[in-house]
Amino acid sequence: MYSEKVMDHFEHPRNVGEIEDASGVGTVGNAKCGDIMRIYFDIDDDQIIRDVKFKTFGCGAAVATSSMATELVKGKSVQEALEVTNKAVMEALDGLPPVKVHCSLLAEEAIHAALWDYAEKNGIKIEGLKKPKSDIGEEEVEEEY
Amino acid sequence: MYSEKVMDHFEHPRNVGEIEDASGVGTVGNAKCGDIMRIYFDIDDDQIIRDVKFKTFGCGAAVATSSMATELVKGKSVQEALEVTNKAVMEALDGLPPVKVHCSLLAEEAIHAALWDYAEKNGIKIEGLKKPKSDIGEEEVEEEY
Amino acid sequence: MEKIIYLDHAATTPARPEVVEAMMPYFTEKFWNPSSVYSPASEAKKAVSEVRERIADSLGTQSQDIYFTGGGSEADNWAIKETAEAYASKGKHIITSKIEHHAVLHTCQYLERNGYEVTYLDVDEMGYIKLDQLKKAIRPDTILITIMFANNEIGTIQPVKEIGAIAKEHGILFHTDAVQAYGQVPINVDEMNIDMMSASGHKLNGPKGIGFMYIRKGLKLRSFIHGGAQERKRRAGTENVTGIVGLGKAVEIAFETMKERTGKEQELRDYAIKKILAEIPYCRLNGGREHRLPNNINISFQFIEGESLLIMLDMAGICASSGSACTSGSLDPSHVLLAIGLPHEIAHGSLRMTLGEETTKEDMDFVVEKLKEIVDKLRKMSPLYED
Amino acid sequence: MEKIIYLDHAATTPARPEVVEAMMPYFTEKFWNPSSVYSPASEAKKAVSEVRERIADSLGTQSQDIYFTGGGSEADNWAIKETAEAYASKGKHIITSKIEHHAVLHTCQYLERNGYEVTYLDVDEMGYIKLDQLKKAIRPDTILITIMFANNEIGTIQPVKEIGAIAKEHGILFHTDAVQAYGQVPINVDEMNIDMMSASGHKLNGPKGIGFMYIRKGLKLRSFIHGGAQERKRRAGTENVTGIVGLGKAVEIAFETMKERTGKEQELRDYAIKKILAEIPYCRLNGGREHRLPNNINISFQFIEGESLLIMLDMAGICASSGSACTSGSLDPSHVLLAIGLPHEIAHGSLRMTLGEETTKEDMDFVVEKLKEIVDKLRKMSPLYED
Ligand SMILES: Cc1ncc(COP(=O)(O)O)c(C=O)c1O
Ligand SMILES: Cc1ncc(COP(=O)(O)O)c(C=O)c1O
Ligand code: FES
Ligand code: FES
Repeated sequence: MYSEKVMDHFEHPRNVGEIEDASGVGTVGNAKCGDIMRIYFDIDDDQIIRDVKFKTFGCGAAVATSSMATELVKGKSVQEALEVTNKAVMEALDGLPPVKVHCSLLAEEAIHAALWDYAEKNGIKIEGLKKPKSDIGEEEVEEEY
Repeated sequence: MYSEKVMDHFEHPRNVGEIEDASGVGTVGNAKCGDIMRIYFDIDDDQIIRDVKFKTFGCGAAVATSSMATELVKGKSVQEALEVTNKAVMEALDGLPPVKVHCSLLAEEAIHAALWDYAEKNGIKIEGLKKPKSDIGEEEVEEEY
Repeated sequence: MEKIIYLDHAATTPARPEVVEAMMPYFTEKFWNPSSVYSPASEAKKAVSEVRERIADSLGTQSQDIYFTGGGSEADNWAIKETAEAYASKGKHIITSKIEHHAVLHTCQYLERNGYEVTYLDVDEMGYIKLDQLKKAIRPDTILITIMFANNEIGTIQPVKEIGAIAKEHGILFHTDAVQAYGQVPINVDEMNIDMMSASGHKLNGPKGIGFMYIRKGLKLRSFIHGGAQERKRRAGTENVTGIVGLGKAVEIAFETMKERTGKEQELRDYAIKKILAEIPYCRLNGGREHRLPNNINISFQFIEGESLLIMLDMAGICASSGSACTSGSLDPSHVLLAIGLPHEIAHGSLRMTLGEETTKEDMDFVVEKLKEIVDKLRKMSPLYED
Repeated sequence: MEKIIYLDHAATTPARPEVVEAMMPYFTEKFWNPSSVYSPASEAKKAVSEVRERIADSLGTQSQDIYFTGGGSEADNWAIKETAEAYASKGKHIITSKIEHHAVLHTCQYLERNGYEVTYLDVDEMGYIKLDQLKKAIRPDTILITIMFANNEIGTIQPVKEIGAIAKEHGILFHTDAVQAYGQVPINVDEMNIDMMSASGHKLNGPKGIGFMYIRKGLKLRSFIHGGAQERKRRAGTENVTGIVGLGKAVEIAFETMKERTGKEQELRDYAIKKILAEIPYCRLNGGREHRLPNNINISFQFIEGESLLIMLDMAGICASSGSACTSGSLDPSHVLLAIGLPHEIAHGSLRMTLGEETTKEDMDFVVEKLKEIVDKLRKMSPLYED
């Protein structure tokens, strides 16, 4: 069902954990499946993401996308992190089964939520960042019969 | 599907053929399945059935019941022949499958038709014999779903 | 026991040894439910999707349009009842033919009891429907044309491509019961404009209790068997993995061998027909001449009745049928033979012999010899025959 | 590959070797269509009627009330849809429960879209329906009560005899989906006043794609699959003889071994439950205590999610499920776990392990050890868990 990359990130998730006194924390939940993801950022004065951690209550795809997403943003600038879409995460994982596409949105949204938190705390504005919805996952996968 | 007795009478039908200048001939047809049976009697002056022959266009059960029916009436008096019911024929054959019960009626009816013909030709009245229906087989077997 | 000559391949066929062999591991080691999450179950899932792919290939279509069912009858019921339900707002008129299998006819009659109207097209004396009659039968409220690909009793193959074109032109869905045709003649659902097609595993040397339906992408019809999310949520029930795998193997071999196999059968068929008609008086061939299933012989012998004939053939070790096996519970003469215009008593005296790839010329020579004897014996017993 | 511990017998079971062996001759030598007239076919017919007899015996009834189907889902659909149709003139109200299998629930929802009313009974926190609520739900237009014998997820066995008595008292038909119960617990259709009962072969070490429905004599419901005259004209389609023979063997062995087998399973079940609850914090057992399928364990682990749990168990060679396998296409938490009152996130973290006769104490010890590790690892990753 899952690609080898997904399984690898699921079995050995990178960056699990918490960051105390994080620069930004974002928690998002998925209405469709009840899963929850939290991302912590440690961002330095140059707006570079020095460290990132996550905690996820969710399916295999949710864990793997969390792990991959944190890998993809680590060391990047805030602006670059904004470019890490769910599509990018999925590609990096060699794809996800159709019913699991929505899980990758959770990761994208968690990044955005953490960045928003960081921006609010520091009174800065990040170009292109919108206030996160409190809840994602209403996007519909292909309806069958 | 058929008992051994039925198969024996089907494979080696007794009394197949015709009787020229028969004392009585009865032909009956079965509306339900389109089969036809004809019975020929040679009846002597004491109203004893000296010889009997049949021809049948019909299923295995029709052939076997014709054969058995002719055996049962051979040598009997006209009055006794009247007692040879389809039940008696079936019993003598060790039974018939439910869907084939109506075939045995054909034999009973053919006997009655031949006796009626005999009675008419000779201007006599046989106690208990009714004018044969031109067509039998409207009796219904157990209706299923 | 003496040798049995099996000439009833239209009723059912033996599963090929390769088919049984292919199924074996899925009964025991790979018994997994394909819907399960754990990795071993992916073996079962993969096996199922490979078969789906193979069947789709054989029809020139894509695998997601193939849905497994419990057999041909279920597929026929599904196609007709659920099309009726899904398109009721467009209309409640269905066109079919008088010579369909009971799985289609009785389903249509069921719909008639539920407010639908059904036109039963006549067929000509060979069993072909008439295209102009089909066109005339079409109404604004016609939602479905369901015409069988090939008839199970007389082997007549309908002008499916022409029917498909007419259906398409009028924007009407076209279902075909291809239970007898699939694996015997080439079928391309796109070229023939087939929207739905039923098939059954045990008619092509596959296992019993498995079949499939092709449903063109985009059709609105929904589940007939509701429940779990199997078959893209369109047909519930734990997948019959063994049956599917067996079906897949049967399809593989049927298509690989089609040309040679049916060529040989056709030759033998024509040889036997010619011989019977030449050597036995008062008989006629039923069904199509040019467009006929390669393995179907259907002959009426005047003055004799089918069951007696069958029993005597059986005594000689020959398995054949008279009308359709699954209606042998009924005593009425075959509706197909009546529809091609046979009188009752001739219809009763008809014999269907359907050959298989193992049938030999020697078999057919033996059968014709026996037939001659038996027909003669039964005619001597018949009140209809005067010689 | 390392050893696999299969703990998903509620999803499907391997066919027993004896079952496969019994089926073998019917694929090839005895492949006959049971409806055929010729004598060899009587072997197939006889095999089918022997199985019918055996199943009838197992339920304390007569063979003519057993009808073979393509599986449990078909039987459920048949019972509910055709009862609805046959008794519509009496009323259009049906009573079921919130924890039925989707084959029942989705069929009921289908009927709701077609003018029927359905009452979905609540269950208590163990999954039992409440008899007084059932009584209150009965209306003059109630025609059917359909309540499952035992639940596939949480193993709860309903008070079927009491339900049957209530149905009988009110002159309402009672159908029970016994797909999980048949072969596991004794069932007597007369004593329990069951009018219709569904079962499926692959849940009791029989083949997939075969099931049956018991229909009490005299019931008006007709065919769901229309066509040929098979199954006393109530279920069309060439009989799946191999499937039927396999089912028969499975039933034979299931009933012969029932007492010993389920006794052993029950012991192991209780051992494992006790151990898990003792050694892993924050978890609870779901489902009935006293009336529970002998092989069912269903436990919720707080703070973790089911799929992740399953994948990690899979990596350790353990096959289990979270919710029902056939709904794994769905992401919603199990409707059964929600109905017994679990909040969403707890329902998500539930694990079903269903034992088989081959399951050993060593297996379960290994599983509990692995579970401890995995639950711990996942909790460490969970934003809901603070230690
Ligand atoms: C309680 C219950 N009912 C019905 C079914 C459906 O049975 P099948 O998959 O054989 O159609 C199942 C199993 O999936 C079940 O557990
Ligand atoms: C033309 C046709 N349609 C449908 C069927 C029904 O198929 P099954 O017996 O597999 O349900 C048959 C065979 O019996 C058939 O010959
Ligand atoms: S199913 Fe919920 S995040 Fe994947
Ligand atoms: S079926 Fe016609 S007489 Fe037997």
